[in-house]
Amino acid sequence: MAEVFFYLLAALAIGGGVGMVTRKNPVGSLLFLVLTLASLAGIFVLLDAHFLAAIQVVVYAGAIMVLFLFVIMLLNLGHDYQPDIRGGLWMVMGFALSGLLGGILAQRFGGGGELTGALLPVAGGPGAVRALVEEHNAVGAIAGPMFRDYLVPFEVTSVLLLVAIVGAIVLAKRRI
Amino acid sequence: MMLAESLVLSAILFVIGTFGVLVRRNAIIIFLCIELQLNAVNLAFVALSQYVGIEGQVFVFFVMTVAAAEAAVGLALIIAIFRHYETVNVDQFNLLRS
Amino acid sequence: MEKVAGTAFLIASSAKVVATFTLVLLSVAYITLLERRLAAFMQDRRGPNRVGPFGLLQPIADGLKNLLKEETSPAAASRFYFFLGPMLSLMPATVIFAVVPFAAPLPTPWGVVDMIVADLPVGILFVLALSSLAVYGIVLGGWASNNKYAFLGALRSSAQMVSYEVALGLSLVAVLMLAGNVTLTEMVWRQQQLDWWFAFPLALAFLLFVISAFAENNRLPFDLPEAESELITGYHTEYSAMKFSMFFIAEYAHLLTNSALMATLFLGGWDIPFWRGDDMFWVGGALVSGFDATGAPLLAEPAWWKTALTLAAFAAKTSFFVFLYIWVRWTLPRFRYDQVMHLGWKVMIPTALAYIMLIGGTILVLDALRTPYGFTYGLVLTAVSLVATGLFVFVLDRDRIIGGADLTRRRSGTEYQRAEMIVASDL
Amino acid sequence: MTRPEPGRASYVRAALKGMALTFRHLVNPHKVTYQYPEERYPLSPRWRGTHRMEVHADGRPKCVACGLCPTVCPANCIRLVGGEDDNGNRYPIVYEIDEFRCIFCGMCQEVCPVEAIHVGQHYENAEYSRDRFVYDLDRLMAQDHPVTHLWDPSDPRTE
Amino acid sequence: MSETETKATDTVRCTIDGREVVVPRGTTILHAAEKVGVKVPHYCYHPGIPSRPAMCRMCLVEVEKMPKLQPACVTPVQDGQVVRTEGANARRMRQAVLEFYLLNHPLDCPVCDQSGECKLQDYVFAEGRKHGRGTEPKRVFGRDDFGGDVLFYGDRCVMCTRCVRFMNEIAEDPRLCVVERGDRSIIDTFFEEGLAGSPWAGNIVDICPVGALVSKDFLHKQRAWDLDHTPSICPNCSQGCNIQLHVRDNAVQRLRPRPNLDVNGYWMCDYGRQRYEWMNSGERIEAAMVRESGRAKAVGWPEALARAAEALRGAAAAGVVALASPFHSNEDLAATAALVGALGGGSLLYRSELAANEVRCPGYPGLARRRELAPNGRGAELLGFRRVGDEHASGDLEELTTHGGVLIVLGDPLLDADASFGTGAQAFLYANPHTSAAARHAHFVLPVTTFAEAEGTFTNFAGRLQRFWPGLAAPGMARPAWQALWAIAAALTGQIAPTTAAEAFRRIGRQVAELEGLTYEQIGPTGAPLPASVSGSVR
Repeated sequence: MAEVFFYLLAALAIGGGVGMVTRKNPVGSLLFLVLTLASLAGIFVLLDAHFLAAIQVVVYAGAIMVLFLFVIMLLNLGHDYQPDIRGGLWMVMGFALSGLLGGILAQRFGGGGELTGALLPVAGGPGAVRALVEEHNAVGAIAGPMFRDYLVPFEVTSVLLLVAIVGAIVLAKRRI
Repeated sequence: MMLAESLVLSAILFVIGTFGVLVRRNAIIIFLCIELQLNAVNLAFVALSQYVGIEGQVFVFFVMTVAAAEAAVGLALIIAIFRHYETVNVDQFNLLRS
Repeated sequence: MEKVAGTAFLIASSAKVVATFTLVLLSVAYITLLERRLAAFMQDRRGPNRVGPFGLLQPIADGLKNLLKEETSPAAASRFYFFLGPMLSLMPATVIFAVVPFAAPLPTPWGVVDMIVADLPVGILFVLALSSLAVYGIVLGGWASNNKYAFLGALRSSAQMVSYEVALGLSLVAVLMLAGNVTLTEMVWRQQQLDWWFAFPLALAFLLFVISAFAENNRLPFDLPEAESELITGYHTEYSAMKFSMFFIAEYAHLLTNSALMATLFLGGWDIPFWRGDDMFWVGGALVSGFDATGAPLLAEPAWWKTALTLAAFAAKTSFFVFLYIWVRWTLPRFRYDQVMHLGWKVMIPTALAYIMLIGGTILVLDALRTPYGFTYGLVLTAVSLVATGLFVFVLDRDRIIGGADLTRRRSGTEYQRAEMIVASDL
Repeated sequence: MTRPEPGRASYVRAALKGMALTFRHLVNPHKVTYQYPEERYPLSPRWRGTHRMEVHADGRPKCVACGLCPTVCPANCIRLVGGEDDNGNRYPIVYEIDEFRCIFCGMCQEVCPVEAIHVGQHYENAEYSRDRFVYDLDRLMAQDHPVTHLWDPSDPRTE
Repeated sequence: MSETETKATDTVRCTIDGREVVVPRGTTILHAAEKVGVKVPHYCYHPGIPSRPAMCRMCLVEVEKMPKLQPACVTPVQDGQVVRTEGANARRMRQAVLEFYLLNHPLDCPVCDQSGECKLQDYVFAEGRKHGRGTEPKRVFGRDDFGGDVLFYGDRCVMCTRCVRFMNEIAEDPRLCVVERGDRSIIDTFFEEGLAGSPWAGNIVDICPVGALVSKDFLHKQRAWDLDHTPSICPNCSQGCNIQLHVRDNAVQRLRPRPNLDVNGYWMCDYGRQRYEWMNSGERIEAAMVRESGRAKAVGWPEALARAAEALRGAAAAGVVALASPFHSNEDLAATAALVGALGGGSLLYRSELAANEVRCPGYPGLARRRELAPNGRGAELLGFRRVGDEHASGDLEELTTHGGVLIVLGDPLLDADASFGTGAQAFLYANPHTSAAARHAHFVLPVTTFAEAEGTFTNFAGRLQRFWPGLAAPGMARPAWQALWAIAAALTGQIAPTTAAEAFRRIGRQVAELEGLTYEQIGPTGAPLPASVSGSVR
């Protein structure tokens, strides 16, 4: 059951990604990305990251993408678009580079079971997170480490956000 | 569960994002592609966190925060550039040659 | 008594999905009628009363009309997104209801069935996630129409919804702190345990949530996105027939789910007040009604009549909020856009933040004093909250915060001139 | 109405006051307005609405197609073609009034020598298409709403 | 000295309503009053009917030193007489007379065809009592079919006997008389013999001052006040009776004679009166058409004219023949002649129908339904057209059918033409108001107006030029034929085409010596005879 959902969502995510890259219309690209993000949220649920799934939709789909949409509309790129996909040489380069990258990743992760096995010694074993979620709940599981072990980084991100807000306002308000 | 598949999916999405960054000229779409790359990495984190521990998810949370900040600043930059050049085509952002 | 499992669980879930979805859509249809009748009564009119007894068939007639009407689509519209808009608008509005518990668990021969479609572990976060998706439908609809009014409405709407989402989320944090979890079933349980509905111990959060929910729902006094007089109904200007209907259904479904949410979060959900017989919650695989002095769980006794009664209580509370929505809509005038933004960013968010501090501090003190989670606990919080709410309302009830149209003129001369100079230098 | 001093204006209280008002109207059964479909505004006897053609006892229109109403009609909304029936009586073969063009001045009724055409006390004229607003002779004869009293014959002051 | 003597003996000076007037001796008061603009009401008097019975008593006026009121229609004025038509006595008398008339007159104005042009209505409205005092039932006669086009409503009759006297004195065909006496008196025909067959009976409808005599053709058709009156010339024979077109809804509803003592007096014949429907015919050519590879294609005027000029110029070398209808005005015919002249000359032909005999009006010498049943045969002759064909306006088309050069047909319906008509011509220009099968091979079909839609002149049998005015709006793209033909001629010669009918008429002077210098103003509303010789030499 879960596998079926996983493959379905994976197909949607990949389809969304391909759609995003190939769409001429920025709004179309954005909507395809939203599709990918939503599919990823679904995969997060399958991977026992319920809280992240919700946050993924709230933050990514609900806030960041709306911000993008807002900007696209603010720039009023209208309904007629210049095709902005680069020509032959760039395409070849793109295919080559991404192919190379894909190759490396495939080589690195290609082993599947063995690879996970190679990584696993570090870990608490499969199902560790699920147990954690069972014990505390979906939010509590992630809240614990975040507000205990990673409190300083958490506070630093708030400073980062504040800086980003100030920076964004300054940039957007001034003519350069 | 689904670790290998998740990692492969993460790789595929990352490659798509990379390809998009390379072949698109529209700055906003390049941004979107970067978001996709970030998400691909997030997926890898989440997938691995099943085995490695909840810290992976915490890291994803931080990635999202950074992504939000990056989006805000990046979009502000695009707006500022658009005001100046009246375009979002990255090939025409030749600051030195304007 | 055990939870249903296996095939019975699947069948029960399917039945709940079908029943809930049907009921939601039916209620939406009749809320439109209710709104029209109530509006008419408030304005000393009759309202639609010609189709069927008391006009009860009016929503069906309207639905039929909208099905049979000609679908128009602007020549310069982006066809695909034009279609997508209403769909994206309708989907989140109807799905949110899935996580709302609407009655006490129902005992059946095959086990106890929870009266909630999906008891997600992320509960309220799911609600936030989906309501944040609702903006897509509106923005896409407005943008794809290729109509400047629709587009303006869409821009306003996205800005307004994103802004008030923050206030909504922050006002929820207080609830989460007191409830200790994000699932809605547990929130109902915690309210039953506290002997106080959260509306009292978290009075200010309640107020902020109601205001933000109004704004999220684009209802008066926050219906800027559709502002008939300035934007000729905004984002759905170009829509007709069934596509328009979908926007309309989405708006009312939102109204319904928001009402249900407010009832669940602040009025105890399906809880019947002053009666412990209906308190029940799954603790460690058993349905308990409470704990005795030693902390041992007391088993609950679910019964079909308790389910029915609690369902009625839930319906009554939801109806109250639906009525409130309608009541406010036909009373208050629309805000100006800058006032909306002002209220959202400069009033609601800081207040919500301050309130989180206050409630957090109070809870900390109460926990430090080892006050048991119960009536006294709630009483203290209620006292604190009412004081905070009174203060907030007192400040809000002055035109320092939300200025009238002549606020600029009333400012001191130098300040006004400086503002003018800034504008001039900008040009 | 005077504007309150800065800082003295009320928002929350005013909103609550308004909601109390609407609630009072919601529950108050004594409406101050006419409850339209059930209760109708009493029309003045001189209200001029859509037309009505009077008929003889045997169902013939009283109109003799004299042509005075199309002549006097300031909106030129009456179309009349006269003819002769088998008994040698003049009668309207075609008598059409375009109620969209009509300005409801009532001069047709005033000028009619045989008191055939009348403006009537009627205002619910919704139709599904525009062409239905051209009332032909049959329709005018079928109307049964009360006719307008342009003046009271017994009271010379009204003429 | 002698002049004043003449004045003293042959003229009289009198005062009517305070205005002095000098009139020949023997003039009636009514005529003298007319001269100073005073209209004396009357019914029985009609200027076209010789007898004056003075029986309607409407024209009674006060004459100083006469104790009683005098009938103005028969009383000659005397020198120094002072007449008051508006004196209190006269007014009272007229009011009383009108009240008597209304004793038995039905108040059926709404259904009466005369309503709007009824003398009784006018006088009662002007001077009558506000309310009738009669309480007795009115006598009822009902209506009577007099035969022909005439219907009689006895109730409405005011017994002026104009109709009886017209039939006796003008038509000299006594078919009507007054029967019975007193309030039972009524106009009637003799036994079974009605007015059917009388060629002039239609006039009694015109002269009836009330609605007693009405036309069956016009019965209930239109209201008199809705009709627009346009002065025109009857096109149905070469007599050229002056008429009025009574028009409503862009259709001629009836014809009425227009007084012109030199031509038709106050009368017109029933033959002409009945033939007006063709002016309203809907079978009109409404767009200029050019034949392109066998198919007629509608084009705009400029293109049609330009291409016609080009085609005609190319074909002119093989000879030019023009066949025109005498139903067209002098201007149209002259334009045809001018076009033929511009193409280097050719034969100008016309055909017209000839009736078997004339129908003379016994009581009005000079008025008759003439043999030639077309208004402008004389004008065509004058402009150099040669009459061909038989008395049914047919035949003699062989020359045209086989003609190989330019063929111009104006207005002739060519009803007798065979299917191959015009196939031989290199350029076949067909200008006609109405559609016609003969146009099937025409290279250019031009929509032109009838006389009722254009301004122009006709020349009647006696060579009298008379003007007519447009009463109808031309359908579609139709324009007067002279405009189109002159435009083509102008394109061929480089001349400037006339732009108004008056100018087109003046151009005729270049072609016909007799018309040199004659203008519309000189012709005036009642026409002018051709000066001196009328031999019609063509320049």
